[in-house]
Amino acid sequence: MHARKRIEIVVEAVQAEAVTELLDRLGAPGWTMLPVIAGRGRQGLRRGGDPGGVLDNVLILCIASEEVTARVLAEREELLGARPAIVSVSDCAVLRGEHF
Amino acid sequence: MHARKRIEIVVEAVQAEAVTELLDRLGAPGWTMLPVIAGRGRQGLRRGGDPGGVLDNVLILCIASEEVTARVLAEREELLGARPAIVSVSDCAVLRGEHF
Amino acid sequence: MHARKRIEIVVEAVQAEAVTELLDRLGAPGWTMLPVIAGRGRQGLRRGGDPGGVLDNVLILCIASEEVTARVLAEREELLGARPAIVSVSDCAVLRGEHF
Amino acid sequence: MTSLALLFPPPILFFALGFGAGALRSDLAVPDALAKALSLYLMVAIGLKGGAAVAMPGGAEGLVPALAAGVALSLLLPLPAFLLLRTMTRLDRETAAAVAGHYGSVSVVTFAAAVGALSARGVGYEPFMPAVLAAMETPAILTALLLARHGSAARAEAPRGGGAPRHLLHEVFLNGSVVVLLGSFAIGWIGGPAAKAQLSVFAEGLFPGALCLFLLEMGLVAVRQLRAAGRGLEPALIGFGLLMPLIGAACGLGGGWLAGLSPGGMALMAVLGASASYIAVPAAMRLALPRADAGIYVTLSVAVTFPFNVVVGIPLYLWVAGATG
Amino acid sequence: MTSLALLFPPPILFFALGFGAGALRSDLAVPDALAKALSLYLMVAIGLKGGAAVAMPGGAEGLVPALAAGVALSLLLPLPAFLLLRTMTRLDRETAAAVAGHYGSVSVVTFAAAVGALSARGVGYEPFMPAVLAAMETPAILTALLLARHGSAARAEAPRGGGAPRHLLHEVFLNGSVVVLLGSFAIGWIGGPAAKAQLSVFAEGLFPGALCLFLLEMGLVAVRQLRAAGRGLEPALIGFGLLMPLIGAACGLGGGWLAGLSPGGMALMAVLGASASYIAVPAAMRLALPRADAGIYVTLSVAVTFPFNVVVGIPLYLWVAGATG
Amino acid sequence: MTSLALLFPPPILFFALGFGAGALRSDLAVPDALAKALSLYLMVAIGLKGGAAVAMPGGAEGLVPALAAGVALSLLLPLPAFLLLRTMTRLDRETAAAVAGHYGSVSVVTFAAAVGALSARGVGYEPFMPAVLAAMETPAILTALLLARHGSAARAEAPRGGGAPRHLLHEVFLNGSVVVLLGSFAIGWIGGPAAKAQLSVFAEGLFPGALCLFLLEMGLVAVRQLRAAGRGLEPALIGFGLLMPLIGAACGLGGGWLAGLSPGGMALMAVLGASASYIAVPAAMRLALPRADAGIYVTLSVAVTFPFNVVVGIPLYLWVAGATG
Ligand SMILES: Nc1ncnc2c1ncn2[C@@H]1O[C@H](COP(=O)(O)O)[C@@H](O)[C@H]1O
Ligand SMILES: Nc1ncnc2c1ncn2[C@@H]1O[C@H](COP(=O)(O)O)[C@@H](O)[C@H]1O
Ligand SMILES: Nc1ncnc2c1ncn2[C@@H]1O[C@H](COP(=O)(O)O)[C@@H](O)[C@H]1O
Ligand code: NA
Ligand code: NA
Ligand code: NA
Repeated sequence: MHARKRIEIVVEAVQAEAVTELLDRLGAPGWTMLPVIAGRGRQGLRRGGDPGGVLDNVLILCIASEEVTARVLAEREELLGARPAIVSVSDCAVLRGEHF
Repeated sequence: MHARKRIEIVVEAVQAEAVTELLDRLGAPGWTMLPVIAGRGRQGLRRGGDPGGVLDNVLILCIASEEVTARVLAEREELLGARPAIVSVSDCAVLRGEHF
Repeated sequence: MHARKRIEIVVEAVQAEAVTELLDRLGAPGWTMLPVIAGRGRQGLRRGGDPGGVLDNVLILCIASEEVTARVLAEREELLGARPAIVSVSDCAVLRGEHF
Repeated sequence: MTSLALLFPPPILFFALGFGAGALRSDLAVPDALAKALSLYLMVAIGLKGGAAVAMPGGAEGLVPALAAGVALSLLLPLPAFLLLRTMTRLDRETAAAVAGHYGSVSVVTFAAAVGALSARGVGYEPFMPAVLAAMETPAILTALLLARHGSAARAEAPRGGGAPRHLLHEVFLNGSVVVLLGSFAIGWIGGPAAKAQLSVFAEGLFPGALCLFLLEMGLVAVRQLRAAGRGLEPALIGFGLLMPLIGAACGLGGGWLAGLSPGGMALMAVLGASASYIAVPAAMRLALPRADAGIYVTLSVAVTFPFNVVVGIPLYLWVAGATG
Repeated sequence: MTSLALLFPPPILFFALGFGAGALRSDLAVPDALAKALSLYLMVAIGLKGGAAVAMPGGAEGLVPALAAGVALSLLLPLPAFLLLRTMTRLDRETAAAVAGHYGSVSVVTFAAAVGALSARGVGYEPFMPAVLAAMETPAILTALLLARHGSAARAEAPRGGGAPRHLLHEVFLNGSVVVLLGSFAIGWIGGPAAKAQLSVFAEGLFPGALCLFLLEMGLVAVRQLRAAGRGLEPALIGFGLLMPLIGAACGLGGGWLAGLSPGGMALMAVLGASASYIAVPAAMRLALPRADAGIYVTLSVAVTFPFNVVVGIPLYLWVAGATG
Repeated sequence: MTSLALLFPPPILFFALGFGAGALRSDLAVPDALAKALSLYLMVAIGLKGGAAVAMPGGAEGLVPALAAGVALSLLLPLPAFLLLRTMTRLDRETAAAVAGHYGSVSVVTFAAAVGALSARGVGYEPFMPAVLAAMETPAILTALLLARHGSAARAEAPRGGGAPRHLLHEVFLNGSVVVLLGSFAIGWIGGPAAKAQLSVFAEGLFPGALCLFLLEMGLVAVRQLRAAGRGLEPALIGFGLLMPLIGAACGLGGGWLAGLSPGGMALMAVLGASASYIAVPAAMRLALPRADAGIYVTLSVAVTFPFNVVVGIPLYLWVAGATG
């Protein structure tokens, strides 16, 4: 097993592609995007399903090396800016170290 | 980066609102609710999609301070009771400490 | 609270049942399967929604004891093989130790 | 129409197709959202059609006694169901009460299949029956709660924050199915013949096909449910799931007769009595009686009683009611 | 048709049903995918029907001035909206600009409801109006951006990687709604009467029912939105949401009159002027003006102006335009 | 009908609309569940219509040789495909076998588009062709596995627990598409004219519109797939994706002629030979040959051969078969 970081980002769906492009650009080995039903944060309740989809959130999960994680976190402004979004990081271990 | 707890609750969909109301009441800074396709636990297989929706689960993710987490865990009966549900807690770090 | 492992597997949807059957066989106390919108890894972009569903991924979450986790990880070939898949493990704590 | 086609109309064959495909573990699947959309559509179409028919001269004649009979059936049928369950099976009080509630309530799709069978045979019925259907959806929930009351501290169990009692009353009076059925019924009534004409492709033309697709899904769900929870079903429970609809049908026939319904109307009342809820009541029971085992009631309702009614029951009830054209 | 049925046609009653169910916290829900499917369907059907009608001899007569009037309205209506918002309310410049953009643009379902009302009254209108609808969807976005420009470094905010300007131009010219409406319009035009006949059950027969279901969902969405973001709505904002459609309708009537439209066409132009976007513009604004508060514009558009137009506005605009048959 | 409308009927134009919107990166999207629902609907409608037609006197005449021809095509077409792939391209044996399997099998929507083109031209065809379509779906899977056998330990790869062989047989005989097509066909047959009349709005009236919407989605999928996996497609592979349908069509014409089909039937057999599976076979190949590259076969099938057949192939095959009315 190899130690890696697990980055978890909740962001509004219309910004999802911008975030995954950022991850790709910063050298993340991959990511997984999950749908979100609803969320609450500083900006109040965001319940998906409005006709324009602007209240939808997604969760983006990215497992990466410490180095890539540091680069991602350095883009704080880019990731969070004025947008509804949260970023959290935790430790994990992966089976195939060469891929992450 | 600031250390926080990551609470992960899998609960049946019909109870989801009760759980998020509990989180709000206990001072959680926010939460995110994700759809679940299927799950297995002590109560056997719960595959969503029955016409009444009573076999649907959701996953609720809540990042909170140690203090709020302790309060949430203290509501053990309220959270779990007789219901299909699991609660797990892990460590994480967040970018904007003032929000959690 | 009781210390447990949190296994997180992203795997293509057509293999999902094989993975959960493996988990059941290895004595996992339960699992939860979440839908995935899209993912990127070594095999490139996998965006769900193709007519045959072969590009869909799912995320399987399994909270288990250290012992069961070791058994699951030992099935490395079975879990990963040639398939698009990633496995990560992290630490967590659960409320009802007797169930995991 | 050949007698084969009469005995096995397309909706029933689609149910069988879904059931067979599921039993043989085909990978056939109906998307969740389609199933939910079809279920919503069927309720809207039934409501609109009923309402428009009631708007015709004389259409509402006899509505009040029929509604009264329906509500009475919904309130009372859980009693024999509960008795049977507590004597025939080993279900705990709370689960038995929850199951009993399902059998007082009704199944929209069983009703729809019966309406289709009547149409195929050219038998008429009172146009307000969809309103009776809506009225029968939820009173049974109250009886189920009374039956469960002396059991384990059932209600104390509900999450404090969620406010079970509030949710519960909503389930009874503002349950989605009730609202959609009654609302569409009222809209069809207000709109009258003009609305009927405008909406006829949607509410009538599409109806048989939508019913077929939904029954395909119901067949798949029935098998899936049998497989997931089947081990838990003792034979006595399955016996209950086959016996109770007959009791409900008999009471429905009686109620329909007392309410002065035509043979077609009596047949539908029998179907309502015989059918068990699989949408409104399960959801209410999860909230009100969380200790009751959802696997039991969902499986009995969806995988035992529903197939029985659709395949065996409807022709039988129609025949007994003299509604075979 | 009774006057009650004329005043409250089924689509409006379904909106009221959804709104009422939501307000009373019924658990009624329309699956997300169904709502998106209905929205897509409505645009396709409107486009096809308009295109086929334009393919008839003389069908395109007067198209160009009507298009010009529509684009001008879309570009200019944000100006009075912005002015009103900055004087009447305390919205910041960026949010005010974003809201203003919504009111220059249009709502497909409001248009559909108005078309239904005209049909029910037997009033004709220019068949190319769906093209005008499509043309008005997005020009207002440009005005909104100009209005926001002097505010906080709005555009610098957009994620570098995402390429906001690129996305933005796509939103204006290649927005999904615009593409579907114009594309279906062109396909209906090319296909002509043969395509019209072949697609009539789909595009015409189903239309009223699909509109009803979608309005049921809109009622639910309106309440949900009021509840989630309602606290944030100062009374002045609600006033704006009721006043601005009247201004838009008046300008629409003027524009339609200048373009030489029939009373039915003028009524539709008034409806286009009065309505506010709830699909195309919100998505564009999230990308272009991320600091603007989405809760405000979604709520105003979906939960204040949309209901107002559907219930009060349409009959009013039809009456003023002399399009009441 | 103008010749422009004949050359570019609405379904093809909707495909082009989706393709164009995708190519220009419009945010147009068809909800996943709608696409799956439409796909299911098209199979049910095709099956029902075919079955009802076969129930007419003489409707089943010639069914057996046509079925035999179809199954033979499905079993044999993967052979030339595999040969071409191994000589023309650098695909590994396993991926080449998987791709070859797709070309023995068929595409329901290509078939539907061809049926639409025949109807528009007023050309008849044998009513049992939907049964041939169903019969051709899966035999090719067997050939693909035989072709792959000598490669890397392909089958040992499948997860032990999942039981690939079991899954595989299900895919061949109980694949969802096969079950739905054959089941609906049988139901239409049993139901006969009465069922046909009852289901006509659903199965026939809606059909052209549903096909249009599905082709809109297919256009979007084709572009998305080209973009995601396009880099991996060497020119020789694209050449294969354009050449193989011509070979398949020629064999289909031959098979249809041997089976004694009418020009319309021969044209449909050519279309079946030419088309490549994008639902049943990909899923089966993921289970049986997990080392094969799904990006290659999904992209070739959906983004190269499907558009080619729909836009160029169908008119060509109809013309060669003399089925142009
Ligand atoms: N403490 C939290 N735990 C989990 N999810 C959160 C939390 N705070 C915010 N979120 C998610 O992030 C989204 C945006 O948050 P915000 O920008 O604070 O409104 C919310 O809609 C939630 O889905
Ligand atoms: N060990 C586990 N790991 C992950 N999810 C679980 C686990 N146990 C239970 N679950 C989830 O929690 C739900 C309820 O669990 P239970 O109450 O044990 O039936 C299940 O349907 C699963 O979705
Ligand atoms: N570093 C990563 N972080 C999160 N998810 C990943 C990562 N790498 C791969 N995945 C997911 O696993 C799937 C298969 O990965 P792969 O086999 O590398 O193509 C991808 O489609 C992603 O959904
Ligand atoms: Na009953
Ligand atoms: Na406007
Ligand atoms: Na083929």
